[in-house]
Amino acid sequence: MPGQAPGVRIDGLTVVYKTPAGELPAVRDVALTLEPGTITGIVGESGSGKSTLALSLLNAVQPPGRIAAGSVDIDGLGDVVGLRGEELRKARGKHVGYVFQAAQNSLNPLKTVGKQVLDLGRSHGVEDLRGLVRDARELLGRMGLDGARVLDSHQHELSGGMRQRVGIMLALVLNAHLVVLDEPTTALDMITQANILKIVREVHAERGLTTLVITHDIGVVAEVADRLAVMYGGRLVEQGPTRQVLGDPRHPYTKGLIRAIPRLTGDIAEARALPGRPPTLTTVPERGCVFRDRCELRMDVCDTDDPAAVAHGDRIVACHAVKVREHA
Amino acid sequence: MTVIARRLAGHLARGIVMILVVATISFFIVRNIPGDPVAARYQKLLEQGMSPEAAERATAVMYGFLPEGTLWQQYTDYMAGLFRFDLGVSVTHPGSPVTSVLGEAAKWTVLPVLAGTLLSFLVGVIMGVYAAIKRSGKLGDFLAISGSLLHGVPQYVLALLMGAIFTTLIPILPQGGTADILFEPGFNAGYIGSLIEHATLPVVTYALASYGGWILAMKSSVVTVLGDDFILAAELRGMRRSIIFRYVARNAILPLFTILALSLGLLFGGAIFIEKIFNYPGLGFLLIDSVVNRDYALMGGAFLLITAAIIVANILADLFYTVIDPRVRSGEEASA
Amino acid sequence: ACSGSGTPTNQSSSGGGGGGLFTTIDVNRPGIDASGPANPYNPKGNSFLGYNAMKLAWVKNHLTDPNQFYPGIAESWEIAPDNSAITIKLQPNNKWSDGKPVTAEDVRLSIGIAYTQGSTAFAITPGAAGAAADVEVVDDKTVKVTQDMTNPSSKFARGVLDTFVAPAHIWGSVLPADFWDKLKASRGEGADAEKAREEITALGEKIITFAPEKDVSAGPFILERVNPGEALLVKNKEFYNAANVAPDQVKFLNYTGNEQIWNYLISGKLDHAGFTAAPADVMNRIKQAPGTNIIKGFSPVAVGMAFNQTKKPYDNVHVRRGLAYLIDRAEVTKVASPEGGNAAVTTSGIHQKPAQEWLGAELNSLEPYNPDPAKAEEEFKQAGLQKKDGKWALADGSPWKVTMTAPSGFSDWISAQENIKGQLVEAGVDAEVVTVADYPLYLEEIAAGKYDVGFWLIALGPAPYDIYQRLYGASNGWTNVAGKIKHAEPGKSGNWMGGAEKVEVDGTEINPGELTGKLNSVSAEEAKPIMLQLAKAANQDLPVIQLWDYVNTQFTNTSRFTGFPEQESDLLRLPAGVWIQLGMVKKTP
Amino acid sequence: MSSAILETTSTAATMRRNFWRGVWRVMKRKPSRLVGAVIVLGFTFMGVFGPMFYPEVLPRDTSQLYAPMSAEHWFGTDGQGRDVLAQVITGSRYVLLSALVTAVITVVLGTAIGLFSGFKRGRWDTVLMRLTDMKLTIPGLPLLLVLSTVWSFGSALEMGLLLGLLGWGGVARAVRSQTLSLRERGFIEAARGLGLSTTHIVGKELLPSMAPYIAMNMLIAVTGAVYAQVGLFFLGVLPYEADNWGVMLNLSVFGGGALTTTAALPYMLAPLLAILLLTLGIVLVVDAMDEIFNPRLREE
Amino acid sequence: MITGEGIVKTFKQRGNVLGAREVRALRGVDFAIPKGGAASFIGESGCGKTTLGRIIAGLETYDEGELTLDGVPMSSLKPKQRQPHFRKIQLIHQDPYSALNPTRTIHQTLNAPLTLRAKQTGRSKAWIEERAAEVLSMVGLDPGSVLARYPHQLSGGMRQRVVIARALTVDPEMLVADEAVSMIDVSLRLGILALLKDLRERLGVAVLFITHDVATSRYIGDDGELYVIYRGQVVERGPVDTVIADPVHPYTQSLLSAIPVLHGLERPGEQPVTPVESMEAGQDESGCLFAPRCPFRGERCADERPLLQVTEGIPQEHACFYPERRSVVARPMSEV
Ligand SMILES: Nc1ncnc2c1ncn2[C@@H]1O[C@H](COP(=O)(O)OP(=O)(O)OP(=O)(O)O)[C@@H](O)[C@H]1O
Ligand SMILES: Nc1ncnc2c1ncn2[C@@H]1O[C@H](COP(=O)(O)OP(=O)(O)OP(=O)(O)O)[C@@H](O)[C@H]1O
Ligand SMILES: [Mg+2]
Ligand SMILES: [Mg+2]
Repeated sequence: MPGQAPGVRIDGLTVVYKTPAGELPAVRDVALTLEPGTITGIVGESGSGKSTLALSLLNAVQPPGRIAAGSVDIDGLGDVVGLRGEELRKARGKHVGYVFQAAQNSLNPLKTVGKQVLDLGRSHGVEDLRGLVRDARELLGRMGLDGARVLDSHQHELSGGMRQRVGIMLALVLNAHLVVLDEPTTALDMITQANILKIVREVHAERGLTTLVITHDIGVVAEVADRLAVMYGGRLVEQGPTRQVLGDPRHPYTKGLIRAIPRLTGDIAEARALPGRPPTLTTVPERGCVFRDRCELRMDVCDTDDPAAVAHGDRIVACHAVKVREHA
Repeated sequence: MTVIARRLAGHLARGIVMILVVATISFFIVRNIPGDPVAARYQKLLEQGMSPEAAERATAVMYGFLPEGTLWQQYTDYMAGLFRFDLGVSVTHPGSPVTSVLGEAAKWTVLPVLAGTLLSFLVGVIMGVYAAIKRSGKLGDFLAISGSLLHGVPQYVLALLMGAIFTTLIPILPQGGTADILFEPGFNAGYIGSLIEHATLPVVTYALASYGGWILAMKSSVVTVLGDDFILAAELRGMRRSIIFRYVARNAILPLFTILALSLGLLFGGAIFIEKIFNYPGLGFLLIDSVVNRDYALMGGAFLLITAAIIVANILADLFYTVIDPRVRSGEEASA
Repeated sequence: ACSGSGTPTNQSSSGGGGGGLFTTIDVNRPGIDASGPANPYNPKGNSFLGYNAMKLAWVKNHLTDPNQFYPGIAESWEIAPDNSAITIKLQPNNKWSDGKPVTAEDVRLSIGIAYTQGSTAFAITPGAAGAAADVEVVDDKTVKVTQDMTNPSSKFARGVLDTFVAPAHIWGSVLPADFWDKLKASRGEGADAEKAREEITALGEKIITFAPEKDVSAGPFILERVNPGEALLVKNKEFYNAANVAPDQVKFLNYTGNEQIWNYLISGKLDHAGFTAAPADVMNRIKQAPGTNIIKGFSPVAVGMAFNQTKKPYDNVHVRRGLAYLIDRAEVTKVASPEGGNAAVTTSGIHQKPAQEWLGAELNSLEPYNPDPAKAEEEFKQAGLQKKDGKWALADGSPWKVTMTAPSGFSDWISAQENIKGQLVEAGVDAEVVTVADYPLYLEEIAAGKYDVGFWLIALGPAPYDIYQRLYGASNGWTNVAGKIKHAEPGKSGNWMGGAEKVEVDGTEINPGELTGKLNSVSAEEAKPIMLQLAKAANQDLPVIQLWDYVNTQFTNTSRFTGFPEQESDLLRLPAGVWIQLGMVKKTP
Repeated sequence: MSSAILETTSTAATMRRNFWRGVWRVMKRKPSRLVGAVIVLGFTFMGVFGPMFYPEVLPRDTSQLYAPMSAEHWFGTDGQGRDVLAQVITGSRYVLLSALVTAVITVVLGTAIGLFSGFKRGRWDTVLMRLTDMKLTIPGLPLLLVLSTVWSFGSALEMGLLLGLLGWGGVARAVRSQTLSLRERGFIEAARGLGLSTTHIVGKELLPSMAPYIAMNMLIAVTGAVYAQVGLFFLGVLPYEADNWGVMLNLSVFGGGALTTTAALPYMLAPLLAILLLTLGIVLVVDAMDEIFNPRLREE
Repeated sequence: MITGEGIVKTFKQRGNVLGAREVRALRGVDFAIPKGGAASFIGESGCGKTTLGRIIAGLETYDEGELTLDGVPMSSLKPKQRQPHFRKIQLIHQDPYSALNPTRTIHQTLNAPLTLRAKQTGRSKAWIEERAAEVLSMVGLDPGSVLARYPHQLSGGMRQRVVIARALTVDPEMLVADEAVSMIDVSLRLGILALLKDLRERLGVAVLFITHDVATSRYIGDDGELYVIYRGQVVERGPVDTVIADPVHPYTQSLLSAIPVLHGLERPGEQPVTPVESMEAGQDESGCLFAPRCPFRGERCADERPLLQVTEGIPQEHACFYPERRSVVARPMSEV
């Protein structure tokens, strides 16, 4: 069924958290488009605002945070930011599936997986609950698990990798076509990670999904994503097709980040750490470029003006220096 | 289910050992108590105008109810009696076996304590959920502080205040007793009504006294559960509020069962004040009475019964926990 | 529940035929025990004196004569002039509540039971004063009891008539068939007698625990049911004077603390209540309750501040006198027992009222010990005490502190001691109040001589022997064994007061213990001079400082019933059940 | 060289100063905490200096028995005509002193046993925890009642000692579980790896991390002790002390009829209010404990 | 020089009443780390890396085998005597936050071991201050700004440096870095790795690096050895680059195949190996531990356990009956 995969357009999204120092933005003026049927990856270091952005897609930023501005337009749903109450609840799960980080517990410890599937079905008014359970079993089987056994299990009886697959199943069982995966493989070991990533890719293709993968591990996005967006200090500093961004990073942060990846092969001397340290909510400068403190290309204008995200062909980069060079 | 059976066996073994130890302790404490129950009665008779010789003779018969033999003999007799549920005879209730006196009193403790606990548990748990949800607001603050205060305030303070208000300032509730004797006991409106009327003050005071604890425990439990990822996950899966509420409630209430058992123990302790202040003829009252009258057998028995009740409550709570928490049931979690 | 006439009262009175419900408490027995048997011998039994528990006769509250009675099971009695025998005639048409007549057999059985329980007249101790020698059933309604004249007591008749009567057809089984033989054996000497005595005492236990299936009473009421808070009695139609018994039902309210009684009284719930100490404000509220009356009468009890004369400086009579001059007894009484006591006019060892009877004008010759700091100082100086920086110290200069002990829970005593402490401290005598956990412990420790100063009940009349036995009895060294008085050294055999064995009164040396022992058998006229001597001894020697005389204060409420005894009535120490059975109490029109 | 030493001492001093500044910040964050601190300090002052303001034997006025509240007698007088407020104040010393003793014993014993048990683990742990379980199961108040018949807890210290000996179970249990969890934390392991002594590890690493916990328990123990001993005196099973709060309650209710008429009501209310206030103060202060001892929360 | 021979460690989990569950964490591990050398342990989660690291650091006991430090076999010593030896080996924890006491400033944290050391060597107080500053400078921190701070006031990278500095206060001969960079921000990871390498070079401290990120193991020095561990057994061992470039054990090959490919920078290896999933497959103890998951298993694998060995034409040691080089790792694009 082509055309089921929805497109998503995020525009001007700003999310703030209330802190003793006032409301501080964790995501600032982010614009991002998820093309239907693609896998988009977002990378960023701890605290860069990835999870906050992901939650915004379901209008689920947890207090003391709130979406301060912007829109998240999802095909077939409209602007999620405007949704409230039942409408919003129905959208979650049915339209947008959300997969939690693996090691954390996204399952009710007191109920079997099967019962939670039923709860999900009841919540969304599914009439054919048997059918739903069957679907769940098939999905699990598809991901290489013994569906019947897993449905009969409690959370504590499943391993990390299995839980993660159950999470993916729960995100998909209601036929959501937009799936958000927040750190899907963190805390899993390499082999399990590879398996999960494989499953993500396959399920994405089979079911015709629009997928957003969020991670701090560039390797993960590089492995699965078609498009890649890099976050830093609450801003999207660069985005574009994965291969292009990795092969030819434009933004100085992206460059530095890629250079800082330890490599399995090649000259180890090429890899270098980025000086300085990533900002936190309280240390993000209020005005100007968030990266300037660690930037080699820092200019005066960086202190005063936020660099706008500018499209360069398929790529969008938010850097004064890049602009300057391009124009020069 | 074998886990339950195994746990039960372990608990029972430990419980029995506990009871034996407590029985031994209470036996030796109680036998070391100075003061003579017979002398007390003697003097009482004198005050009633009996002549000294007559009073002496009249009290001599009471010696028959005091235990005989060496301390060790008394001890073995006592322990042997324990297995036959025979705790000896009471001196102040001459001729009545301690067990029957305790049984009569226990009726009047168990019912109000259970009613009070249930009442406060229900209200406290609901308010605790509220306090957790509104924790950043004024209402939440108020609920939490009032909870801590009620939790911190001794029961007798509450009981005295309740007593002062409802029997002195606005005398609408009876002070003491269990039911009006004019009503034929049984299932008739008058008798039940009278029972309730007499139990109101103790029950409400029990409830008030433990309510603070519940609200605090429930609040912190709910806050913890609300912070758990699976709740956010359920929300993000679009689960109904009612279902999420159930998730929260079930997970949050679970740890409260352990506290429930402990609090039953505390209530039995607290029953002493409440029963004393409201003249309610329960176990606590009996205990004070036996202490004041130096009724060894009764004192030891009451103490033992109160302790045993706590042990049993603990066992029940743990079993209940085992039944409803799959993690414990499957033996994953080592006992905390 | 706030008013006495709630719904339940109305409900049942409609069935009762207009007699109504009489609500009361038994002040002598706090804590109704729902599981207690209807057994008058059981201290927690649900047998209420004068209501469903009957005695042969009821002892009058007389100032001096212990042998005056109101009829009970007995209609009349004849006492031999030398107290050697009493012949009792039973009520001619009295029946048990199950319809069986009350007979001399019932009385004989009850006397048998009385032996097992220990009683004054029916004692198995050989040589006990005032013990019966023989019981003889003269006919169906007549019993004759004779006294063993080897150690006679003037209170013999009282001992006999003050006996519970239980129905033989219900209780018969409690005594073995050979009981009377055993009793005979027990009155002798030797091992056999000893064994018999033991067996009889052992029977006592069985009797105490005896629980009749159903209450069978020869009194005006029968027990209907009990719960832990209340007991209900209903009228016994077979009672000889049933026609004159007004209430149809009697309700006993439980109480476990005085404050409960106060509440009952303030809400006008009780038709009658025995005395309970109450603070002034509470008393006022009680008086305000509609229909409330307070009847006062004689109560043969007084309280004294007793000294342990083995302890310094209390061995010195001047110290005791000095203290007596310092303590304002009126103030003490006002604080501690404003309604229930009258400040003692002096220390005579006798309650003020009988003192006038016994001593007459001589009473005024006693030193009244009115508060007088100057005299106190003089006495202290005589005792060799020194005054340093305004504080009295012992002769050797070491500090002196009057340590008074009281059992906790005795709020009037503690209040009194607190007050005395204040008075003494003001006068430069250091003082403190110490309490012990409870009364049994207090008794044990005071008898062991652990306290310097404690409170002690005295003047327990009306029998003259009983009055002085508290001052010159076992606690002061004199024991009465089979009519022989012996004196023990201070600190031995319960002699904690430690007073001198002989004192000089009016120039003659007397032995107060022996004199007291004599009081047991002498006639009233013979007793008078002895009483005077003893009063003088107590007054000058001050083994105790008499603080106040208790007053028997009773509360009644005339809203529902009238016809209660008058002020100072000799009925006042008897339970209201006796008033009712005598036909006094009537429904308020 | 010497300047370096000087520097260290001054850093220590600054740190201490910073600590107190942090405490002040924490207290200021919520006005309720300040109120709590003022109440607790007030009671401390009362306990230490209060009795000095009154003569050893309070003056009595027999014309004013159970006098109502007035400007002269804020909480009226008792049955001896003595000022009630004065009794509450002079009586606070006994109550607070024994509560303090209880708290110290509870906390010291509980912490020591909990630490030992959690740190040593193994057989000692099992034995100690069985003991603790048993202690926790035996109900405190009934046991106290029974004990009161054998021991009359004469002085405040004795009272505190006994309550303390009976009260350490909960603290031991809690400290043990804290120790067990802290033990697994990297910094304890690191300290062991560095060869630091057990004294250092326990004293400098473990205890400070548990400080809020211990402080909280200490304060709760104070209320618990006040509760228990006033309760015992109230029940009248303990020997009487003229101006003890519990005795005041007992006398007002069972002697003065505070639950019957209004005359003795102030006499009862005064100690009740004192207990309520003290509890409130402690509850409010406890609220700040976590933040005071956690440098992160303190500095923010 | 630190060597281990046949180290075995079995954990007995205190399960329920009926018997304990055994976990065989290490099944006879041999290793040798020369003075100033470098070694890396890699392997899946739960394979026993941490356990081994803790044994080497003296924080855990072992059941069989022998650990030799500088020629002294540890089993010959009493626990007390081992301590000074183990002090030469310092563990760097994975989580730099929990490794620092949150209630102590960096100054206090460093002072404690330094004071001890000063006492042992009779040095002055001033030396302590100096040395604290020195070790901080060594790890690239500015003593002036760091000393007075609490851990929470530092970033993850700085905290990890403080942890290393603290280890340096006792002049260790070896650092055991257990996943020392996995919780550090990506952009800073290399900094810590470079620091470790630098310490090796400057101070001659040996480094034992435990990780599941194979790539990082290259960064502590190219002379390092790589130990690949599977279920408590070393299955392949050799110079880092050799093992990465030419792994011969199917397990090593699976691990390396599982590393995500940076498409755009790299191209995938030609012969990726995907293991059969699920480790649960049989705890059979006789054959090759990896056999149940091995796509290349042969006949011998089922009944015989291969031991670490050197075979013809293969530079590294391995524990496989059918060793075969496969090109599994991704290659940089630039190499094309
Ligand atoms: N509840 C909250 N209150 C205050 N600040 C918050 C809250 N949640 C997140 N933040 C802040 O918002 C910023 C972004 O957080 P977010 O969780 O989106 O980051 P992230 O990129 O997902 O990080 P990580 O990789 O650690 O998950 C961080 O600086 C964080 O400190
Ligand atoms: N204290 C312990 N008690 C019981 N089992 C343990 C204990 N420590 C480790 N184990 C078990 O020993 C095995 C090896 O654990 P270890 O922590 O050494 O693995 P690891 O390789 O470090 O894993 P990871 O990569 O997840 O850190 C695991 O199965 C683990 O469950
Ligand atoms: Mg995140
Ligand atoms: Mg590990």
